[in-house]
This record gives sequence, C-alpha cells and structure tokens, in this order.
Amino acid sequence: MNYLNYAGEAFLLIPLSAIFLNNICNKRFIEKHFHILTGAVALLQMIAAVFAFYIMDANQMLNFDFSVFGSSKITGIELFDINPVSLVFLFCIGMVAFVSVMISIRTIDVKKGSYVNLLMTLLIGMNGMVMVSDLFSLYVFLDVIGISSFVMIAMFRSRKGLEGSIKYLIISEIASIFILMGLSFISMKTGSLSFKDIGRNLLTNTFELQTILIYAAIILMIAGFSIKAGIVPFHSWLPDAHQSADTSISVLLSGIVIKIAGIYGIYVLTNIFGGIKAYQVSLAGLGIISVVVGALLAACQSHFKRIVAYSSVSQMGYILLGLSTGSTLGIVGAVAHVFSHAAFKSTLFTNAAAIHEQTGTLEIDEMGGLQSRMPVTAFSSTIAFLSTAGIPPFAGFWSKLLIVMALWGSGNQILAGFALCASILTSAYFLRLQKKVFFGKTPEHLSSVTEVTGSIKFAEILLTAVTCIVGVLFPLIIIFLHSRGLI
Amino acid sequence: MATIIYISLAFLLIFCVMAVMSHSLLKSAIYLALASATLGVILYVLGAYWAAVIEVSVCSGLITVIFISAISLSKIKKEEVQKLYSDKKRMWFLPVMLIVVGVALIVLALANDLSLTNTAEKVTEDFREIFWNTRQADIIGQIVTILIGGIAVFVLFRDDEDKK
Amino acid sequence: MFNSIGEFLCHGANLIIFMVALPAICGILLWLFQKQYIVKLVIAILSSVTNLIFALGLSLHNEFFTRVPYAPFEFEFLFRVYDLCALFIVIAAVVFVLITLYTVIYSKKKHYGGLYLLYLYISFAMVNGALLSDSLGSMLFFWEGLLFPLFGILLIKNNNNPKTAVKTLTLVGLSDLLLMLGIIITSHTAGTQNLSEIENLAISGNGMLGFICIMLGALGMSGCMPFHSWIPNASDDSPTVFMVAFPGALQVILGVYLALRTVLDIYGFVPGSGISIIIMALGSVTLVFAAAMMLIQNDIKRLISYCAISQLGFLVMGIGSGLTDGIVGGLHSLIDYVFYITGLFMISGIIEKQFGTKDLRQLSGLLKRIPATMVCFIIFLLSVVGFPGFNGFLSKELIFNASLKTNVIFYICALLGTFLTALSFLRMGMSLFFEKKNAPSEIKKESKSSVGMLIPVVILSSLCIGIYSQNGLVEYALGIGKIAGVTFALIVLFAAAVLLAVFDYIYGYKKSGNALNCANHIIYAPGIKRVYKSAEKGYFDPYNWLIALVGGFSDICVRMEHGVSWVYDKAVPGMVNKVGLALHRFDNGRLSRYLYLVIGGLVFITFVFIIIK
Amino acid sequence: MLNFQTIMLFVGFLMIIAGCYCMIRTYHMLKIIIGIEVAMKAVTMFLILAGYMNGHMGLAQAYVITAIVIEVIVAVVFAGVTIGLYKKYGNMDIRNLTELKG
Repeated sequence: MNYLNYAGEAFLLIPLSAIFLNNICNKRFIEKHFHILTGAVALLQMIAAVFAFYIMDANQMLNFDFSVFGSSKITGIELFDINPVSLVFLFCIGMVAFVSVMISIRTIDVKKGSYVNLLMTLLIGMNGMVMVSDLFSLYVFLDVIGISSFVMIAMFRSRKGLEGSIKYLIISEIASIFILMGLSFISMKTGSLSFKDIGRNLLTNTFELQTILIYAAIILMIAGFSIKAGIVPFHSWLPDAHQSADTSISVLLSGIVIKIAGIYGIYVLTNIFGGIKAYQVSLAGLGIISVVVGALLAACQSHFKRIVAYSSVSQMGYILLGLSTGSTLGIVGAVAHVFSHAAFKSTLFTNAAAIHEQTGTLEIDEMGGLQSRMPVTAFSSTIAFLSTAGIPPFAGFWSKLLIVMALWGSGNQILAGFALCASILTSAYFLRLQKKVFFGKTPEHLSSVTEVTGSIKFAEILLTAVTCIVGVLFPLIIIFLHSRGLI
Repeated sequence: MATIIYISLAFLLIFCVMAVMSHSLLKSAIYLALASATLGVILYVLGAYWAAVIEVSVCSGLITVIFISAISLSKIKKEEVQKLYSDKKRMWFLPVMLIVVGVALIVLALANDLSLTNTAEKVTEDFREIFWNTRQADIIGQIVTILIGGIAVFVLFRDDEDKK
Repeated sequence: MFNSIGEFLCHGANLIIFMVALPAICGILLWLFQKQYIVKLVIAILSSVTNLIFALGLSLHNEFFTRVPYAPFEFEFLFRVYDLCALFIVIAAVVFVLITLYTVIYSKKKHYGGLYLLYLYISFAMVNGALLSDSLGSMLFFWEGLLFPLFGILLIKNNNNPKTAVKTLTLVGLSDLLLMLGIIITSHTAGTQNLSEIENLAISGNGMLGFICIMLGALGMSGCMPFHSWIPNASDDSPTVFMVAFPGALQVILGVYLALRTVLDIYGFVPGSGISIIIMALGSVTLVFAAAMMLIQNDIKRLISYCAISQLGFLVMGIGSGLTDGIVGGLHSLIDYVFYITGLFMISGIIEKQFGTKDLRQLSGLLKRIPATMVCFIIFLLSVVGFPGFNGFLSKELIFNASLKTNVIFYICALLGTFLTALSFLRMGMSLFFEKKNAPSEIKKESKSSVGMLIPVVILSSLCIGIYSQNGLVEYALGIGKIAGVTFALIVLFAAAVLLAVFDYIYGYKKSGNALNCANHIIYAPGIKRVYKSAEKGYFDPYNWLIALVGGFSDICVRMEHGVSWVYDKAVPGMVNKVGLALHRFDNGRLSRYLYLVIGGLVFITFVFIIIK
Repeated sequence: MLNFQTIMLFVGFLMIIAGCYCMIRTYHMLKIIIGIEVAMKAVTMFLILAGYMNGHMGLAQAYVITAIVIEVIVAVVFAGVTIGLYKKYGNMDIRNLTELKG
C-alpha cells in the first residue's frame, strides 16, 4: 500500500517539484532544455499511472484512499482517492501533456519558462481533479485548471489569444458561479460535500424549498460542467479559445482539459445522481444536440483548428450520450471514448502544428495537394479521421460502438440511430478538410513545402501507432479488464 | 440579529445594483467595496468571524486596489466612457426586473408556504482545525492558484517581451 | 482441409479476426506498399485467395453460432454461419479475388491505387461482417461501415468536384436511414435482435412499416429504382475499378442478401399478397425504365450501368414474387448478375484504357483489334439476354415462370424488358464490332494492353457459360428440393421476344443505315411496321397520339431522372449546408450572444427537469 | 412565514440576476468583472448560509476562504488580459472582440 501512496502523491508532487526546479535553474539552461524536464514529468505520470494500476490489480483493489503530506489527523477523512477510471484519466493526461511538449519544442520560441510553469500547474489541477473525493475540492482544482488555461491562451498576448482567453474566462466564471451555487444548495441539507455522503437520499418527494433547491443544484451543476466541456449550447467559447491559442496549448485544451474539467465532473455527477430520470434525459438531450450542431458547424468552417475544435464539441456529445445511459456499459464506453478522443484529437492538432510550421497558414482555402509533400502528416490525419468517424479497426470505432450499444440497450434506439447518422456528418466535414488540405491542386506558394521533421513527426507517428494498436487490441483489453472485475 | 441582517441585506442589494448601474468605473469599484463590507457584516452576525475578516480585507481591499490600478492603467476619459457605454441608460430595466422577480419570489414562497429551516444543530468546531486538518486538498489548490497568480502577473503584465 | 479451417474459424473471436480484421489489415499493408507493384500484387492475390479458402471452409462446415467479444455485457454480438450466408460469402470471395487482381493491374501507375485498395479492402471486410452477423444491430453497424469507404473512393478521382460523391452518399445514406428505421421497428416488434430468433413476423401494422423500410433500404443499397440514379453518374466520373467492385458486386450481394433473408425468414411473406405486388411492380418499373434508358445511351459505361439497374429489376421481381420459382431464380440471377455485370464493367475499363474513349460513336471494328476481349464480351451479352446455354437462361426462365404465376402484366413487363435489353445490346454490339465509322482517326492510338487485366475477364466469362446452373447449389442453400425445369411454351415466348428484337434491329438498321440509330424508330415511334408506315404518311389519327404518348414516356423518364437528381444533388446537401451556415452566422463573436446561449441552455435543462418530474 | 434565511436566499438570487445582467448588457470589459464579483458575493453568502443551516460553520468558512482566494486570482488574471487588450485596441469595448466568430 505504501507504493500506492507514493504513486498517488507523485501525481501532485512531481509537477510541483518541476515548477521548483524550473524556477531555481539558470534561465538560459532551462530555455535550452525545457523539453527534457516537461517530457520527463509527462512520462513519469504515465509510468506512475500504469504502475498504480498494476499494484491495484495485483492486490485486487477497486479503489485506494490516501492523503498527501502524511496521514490526516482526523481518521476516516481521506482527501484523495484513486480508482481504475481515474487512472485511465491520469494516463490520458500524461499522454496529451507529452504530445504538447513534443509540439512546443517547435512552436514555442519565447516564454519557455512560463510555458513549463503553466503546464505544470495545469497538470496539478487535472491530476488533483481526478483524484479528489470531495465536491468542493473538485471545484478548487477545476478553477486551477481554468485559470492556468486562461493564462496559457493569453500567454503570447496576440489579439486573438487575448480575445479567446477573455471569452473563455468570462463564460468559465459563470460556470464557477453555477457550480458553487449548486454546492451551497446541496450542503444546506448535508453537512459534508464528500462523494460518499451525498446520495439519492437527498431527494425526498415532499414539496419543500430544500428539495427544490437540490434539483436546482443538479441543474446548475449540469450547466456548469457542460460549459466547461463545451457542450452545445454552452459551446461558443470553445472554438474561439482553441483556435486562438498556440497549437501546443490547443492540443492540451482540446485533447484533455475539456474532458477533465467537463466530462469528469459530469461523470462524478452521474455516479451520484445517475438514477434520476430527468438527469438522464437532459444529458441525452444536450448530448444529441451537441453531436449534431457541432458537426454542422464544423462543416462550414475555414480554419483548420476551428474545424477540429468543433469536432471536439461533437465528440463530447457522444461521451455525454454514453454517460446519459447510466449503465456500466455506457460509462465504460464514455471513458473509452475519452481515451480514444484524446489520441485522435491530439493527432489532428499535431497535424495542425506540422502544417502551420511548414506552410505558415492554417486557412484551409489557401492549402491543397499536401498529400504528396507531407505523406506522414497526411497518413496520420487520415487515420485520425477514420478513428473519429468510427471506422474499424481504430480506437474510436470501439468506443463509439460501446456508446451506441449502451444507448440501444437502455431503450434509446432513436438516439442510437441519430448518433449513427451523425457519423455521416462527421465524415462529411472531415472529408472536406482532407480534400482541401491534402488533395487537389497545390497553390504556387506551397510548391516548396516539405515534410515536417523532428519532434512533431515523432509525435504524429507515436499517436497513430497508439490509435491503431489500441484499436486492434481493444476487445482483448476489455475482456482483460472485465475478467479482473475492474469494469 | 434578524433586524441587522435585514438592514444589511437591503444595503447589500442596493450597493450591488449601484455598482452595476453606475456610470463611472471608479464609483462602481467603490460601491463594490461597500457591498463587500456589508457582506462582511452579515457574515460576522451569522458567526463566521474568520470569513468576515477575510471578506472585508481581501474583497473590499485587494480587489478594489486591483480595479483601481486597472482603471488607471487604461487612460480613457470619463466623459468618453459615459458617452460610449452609457450603462445607466442601457440598464434601466434591471431595477424593474429585480423588483418584479423579488415580489414574485416572495409571493410564491408565501403562497406555497416555502421556507428554509435549519437542518441540524450547530456543531462546535474550530475553524482552524477543520481548515488545516481536513481541507488539505483545498490548501494545495490554493497554493497552486496563488502560484498561477504570480506567473500570470509575470506573463501578462511584463512589457519587455512585447518589444522583441 | 476445408473442414479443419471451418472448425478453426468457428471458435472464439477467430471468425471476426480472420474474416473482418484480416482484410482490413491487408488493406493497410497494400496502402503502405503502394509504390511496389509486385509486392502489392502478391499481397492482393494471397489475401484474396486466403479469404476464398476461408469462405469455402465456412461453407463446407456445419451451421454454427459464435459470440464475440461483448458477451460479458448485457449486449450480444452474435455471428451465425449457415448455408445461405455461406453461399453469399463464397460468391463474394470468388468475385473479390478477380476484382482485386483486376484492380491491382488496372491501377498500376495511378496515384490513387494504394488508397483505393485500402478502401476496397475495408469495404470487403464490412461486407463479410454484415453477411456473417446474426444480430440486426451488428449487421446495421457493418452496413454503415460500408458507406465511408464508398464516399472516400468517389472522392479519390474527383476530389475537386465531389458532386457525385455527395449524391451517392445522400442516396445510399437515405436508403440506409430507411434500413435503420426498418431494423429498429423490426427488432421492436420481434422483441429481439437476433435474426435466428426472429421468424415469420406478421406483415401488418408496425410489421408492415418495418418490412417496407427494410426492403427499400436493402434494395436501395443495391441500386433499385428510387435509389438508382447515382450509378450512371458514378460511371462518368469515378474509376472503373469502383464500378466493377461496388455497383457490380459488393453492394448487390449485400442488399440482395438482406432482402432475401427478410422475405424468407424474418417476415411471413405471402406470395400474391398486396405487398408482393408492390415489390414486383417496383422491380418491373426498374426493369423497363432502365432498359428504356439503355436505348439512348452513347457511352459504354453508362449503358452498362443502366443494364445493371435493369437486371436488378429482374432480381427484385423474382424475390418479390415470393414463390419458390421466383426466389430460386432470383438467387441464380444474383450469381449470374455478379459475374456478368462485373465482367462487363471490366471490359469497359479495358476498352477505355486501350482506346482512350468510351463513346460508342467513336469506337468501331473492335472485334479484329481485341478479339479475345470481344469474345468474352459477346458471352456476357448473351448471358445477360438469357440465351440458352448461358448462365442467364435458367434464372430468367424461372423468373418468367414466377411472374406469369403472379400476374400476366408482370410477365409482359419482363418480356418487354428482355426485348429492350436485347435490342440495345444488338445496337451496341453491332456498332462496336462490325461497323465502319467515318473517322477512325479520332480514336486515340492504341496503348499497350495488359494481358493481366484479361485474366479475370476470361475467368468470369468461362463462369458465365452454363456449367453450374443445373447442379442444385442454390436449391441446397435454400434447403429445398430441386425444382422442375422450365415450361417449353415460355421458352418459345421468350425466344420470340429475342427474335423480335433481332428483327427490329435489322429493320432499324436498314432504315437508318447506322447501328447506333437503329433504335430511333422505337424511341420516336414504337410499333409494328404498318403503324409506322402509316404514321410516316401522317394519315392515321392515333399516330399523333401514339407519338405523343411514347415521346411523353421517354420524356417522363428523363424528367424523372432529373427530378430525382435534383433532390439528391441540390436539395439535401443544400439543406444541410443552409442549416450549417445559419448556425455559423448566428455565432457573430459577440460575448452577449454567448451569454444568452448559456442562459438558454440553463432554461432548457430546467424545462427538462420540470417536464420529467 | 418567511424567516431571514429565506430572505437571504432571495436576495442572493436577485444579486446573481443583477450580476449576470451586467455581464450581458455592458460594453465595458472592467464592468464585466464587476458583474462577476457581484454574483460571487451572492455565492459567498449562500455558502455561509449553508454552513449556518447545517451547523458546520467551520467547514463553510474554509470553503469561503478558498473561494475568495480563487476569486482574487481570477480578478488579477482578468485585469491582466484586459490591459493587454487595451494596449491592442486603445479602448476597453467588448464589441471589438469579434475577430473570432462563426
């Protein structure tokens, strides 16, 4: 158990010590070698997640409670908790952070030290959020994620960056207000806000103000986390923020932040209130709206990153649909989709970085015929696109399949049908993207473009391999997890 | 106790509305500080002494300072601000809406006999013990937040790198 | 050996790994090696032959079930292999060997070769999966999976103007939507998704709707009447190899399989009932309409596309009759269809590649220049018409039988279809082989022909000479005894129709002096010689009326074609685009609008809570 | 009968309405953060009210202090971004910010 304790603490202490190291070292030294520090942190995070999973599996534990800085003085109050689901999230965080570092080597020229600091605080926020066992601490880490993201988007002080940042900030603050209001309404009835103490016994059928307030709290918290996840109609900030940030930051935001800040919050809510019919219906409604509207909006954008950002909106809708079933299958599908979405969305943003580095533009109308000039990028983006659209045997296919099956199984055949139809829209907008960027005539100014080299190429190949391998092995993984009783 | 709370609530609402509707940003900031102070009174009366102290010192102190420095950094003339934004004119609807909603809420509550009641007896607990012993996760969060604040000041306010 | 392969496949996840995942992986390999021609050829032949061996193994093994990998959950992912589906898998595998061979050789130096092969293999994996699956849900899933490669392929050659691709996607997507609806209704009425547990649902009320939706979806996938119009368009601007593989083989196999299952097991389909009449009417309309369109085509690939559609009409008539004759005939007809339509498309590809044109008005005297190809071509044509001694014969006769038993109108339609098909083939064949055109210089210089491309064509044409038709394979698959031979009188009538076509051709040829114009008298004024002569003199009053009627008929055909095209080209994509643009414009970047949206979302959730509670 | 807890709840609602209204209607960026602050005041009040009602006032104070710290940092970041925008545009009109849309 001691090892698990170390692993759990590592998720918070490693980034903290990285901040410390970053700031005491010589500035020039850090500027030169910042990627080693951050890359090591990301790798360590992945290793720690796998290690913790291994130990929990060996001891047949389903969750492990611990506290940082020695044990708490009051027994019975454990502040952190890790379980297989949070380990999956932690692994995804490590993976996307690693990709971000790989991209940043090429894209970030100034303020490298600040990038490291903010990446580490973002990591602490995300790690903390998936490990806490108390709704208020969840909110605190949510805001840590939020504030780090605002600063990261605005970091280079371009017009667009500042604009995206301030829009994100304002709408995100509304989310904070909603969530805090919800928390205070819930704590009017219960003394404590830890996950164990809140349950469905909160809801009585009597018509009194307290019960109404609990329902209001559920509504407010759905709205708050939906804002953070970029669900339609709370999505407007998302494409703005994700488009305007540097690509190494967009990949973090789109690849993992919206999932931790939004989807993990809704996942926690589902564990607590998942049985309420109205809760399920509203999640399903929001999910299907964002699947369709996200795809429709993505189909008429002209900026590479904006298309990919709207595609995130659409995919978040799928995850919400999976959560809305409230069944084990649906939740497994949602978590699996979190993983596969992290993989393929990171690939697409890495492609964006590659294209931006080589051509200097991301407007898809100015591009064309890059397939023969950038074969690796074209290949990886095709694989990512196939995975997004849910074509077997890639990772996205299995997770979408699980979600659709869960929807079908829970009696929502019509929703399942809609979700399948929306796949056609998904492929439509991605084919448009592929057609404009990789096929067709090459414009004059792009005739000397070559394939990207170095870390971005490495990240592309790595992520493509992950998408393919996980896709092929997915049934085996699921069978393995099931045989261990972990899902 | 209830009387003080009613009076402070009235002041709180009025200060908030004034802060929202006032023409001049400086006045807005001052009204906000006053609202903060009034809220501090309410917290104190309810028995949240520590929270009241922090509220008064930080919210009505620090945040006002931040505002005023931000206002002074932006050198727009007062008349221009009024002409450009004319908040009072654009927000005339707010007091009406507040009165309507407030009356509606009270009528609804009276009609359905809805009211909040205390759910449990007061527990004697020391704030400091609770804070340091059971809220360690929050403390980590706070430390990191303050760290980000420092980084933000460093990244967003420093001028030199813009010139490069 | 085959038995042990079957034994191996029926355990665990082997079936899905080797029948579905293996083709997909081979496709990726082919893509990776797209520059190395020899490696590609070896991989393609090896993988497709392996697949054929697996298919034979499955067909020789006994019936079995297997469930993969989601058995732990409440959801079952069932596969079942039995005679009918094994037959279809074998057909698909046989054609697939030839198609891949042809494709690899055809696209030797084309830049899109690798990507096309990837898509082809993925689609084939999907077809296998759909044929194997025993639950409606997983079948639907594999079915959907076919759509994306389809769309991708259509984009390959023509990615600057994706009109055809969009049209195809909307059409096939629409039929898919119907299928989805049908499957939902069916599984709802039956209370289960497992095909083997559903038996003879009643066609009434919900069942009626479900049946119609499934049939329309399944037949629409193969290109039946309301969903046909993308095929001729695709023949214009997509690679020939696409036409060979998709409208020629894979889609038809899949669509007819589901239609057959629906008629045979899922629903209790009564021959001669109203619904049967409707389906047969659909089939006969498809037959006559497409055959009539064949007469006025001057492009080989377009002509063959319409030929494919009209032959599908035969098939639909056979299946729709619900009689044993009709279903056996339909199944025979499917096998024949796959062989000769694939072969015809392949030959059109060879001609196009060699002479650089596919316009009938420019090509002539081919029999001397490419004799081997043309012999195969003639065999296919005779087979399509249903000449005795060729494969088409038996199936056509069985379908004639069935249609006569249902209603004499259908029989007349079938005869009319045969007549029109035979006439248009005479027109095309004569013009291609024997006629001397005035300007042979317009034909491009012959490029070097590839012998390799001829191999699959020769194999297909030899399959088309009636070898197997009599040995009861189909009857075995359907689990019925051997059916009686065909009636002599019907053969005479059929022969009369073909002869009539020959005479008509001779008449038309003499009149116009040109093989291509031989059908002009049909297009403008059909009828016997006397009517025509009188009509020419203008004495007959009914003549004008007749002209108007016939002119109107072909006019209506063309108009319908345009109308349907409009719906798919403009209306549906336009609507999607408009909605997208409206949403796009709604987001004007103003913060206040964002905030209003947030408030709106909050109100939406609140409403849901109020209504549900 | 209405007690002071209920009235406090209603006043809090009104304050949140005022804050959100301010955020939506105003054109001045600094005014937006004033709206946010007004709403946050209401939330602070709710948290303490909850603590008063469930008896755990210590816990509620811990919540409030954390919330206030976060609020301050958000204000700092907001001011930084706003001043950055002011340097780019020369004023603080939120209507300028329509470069990202669609």
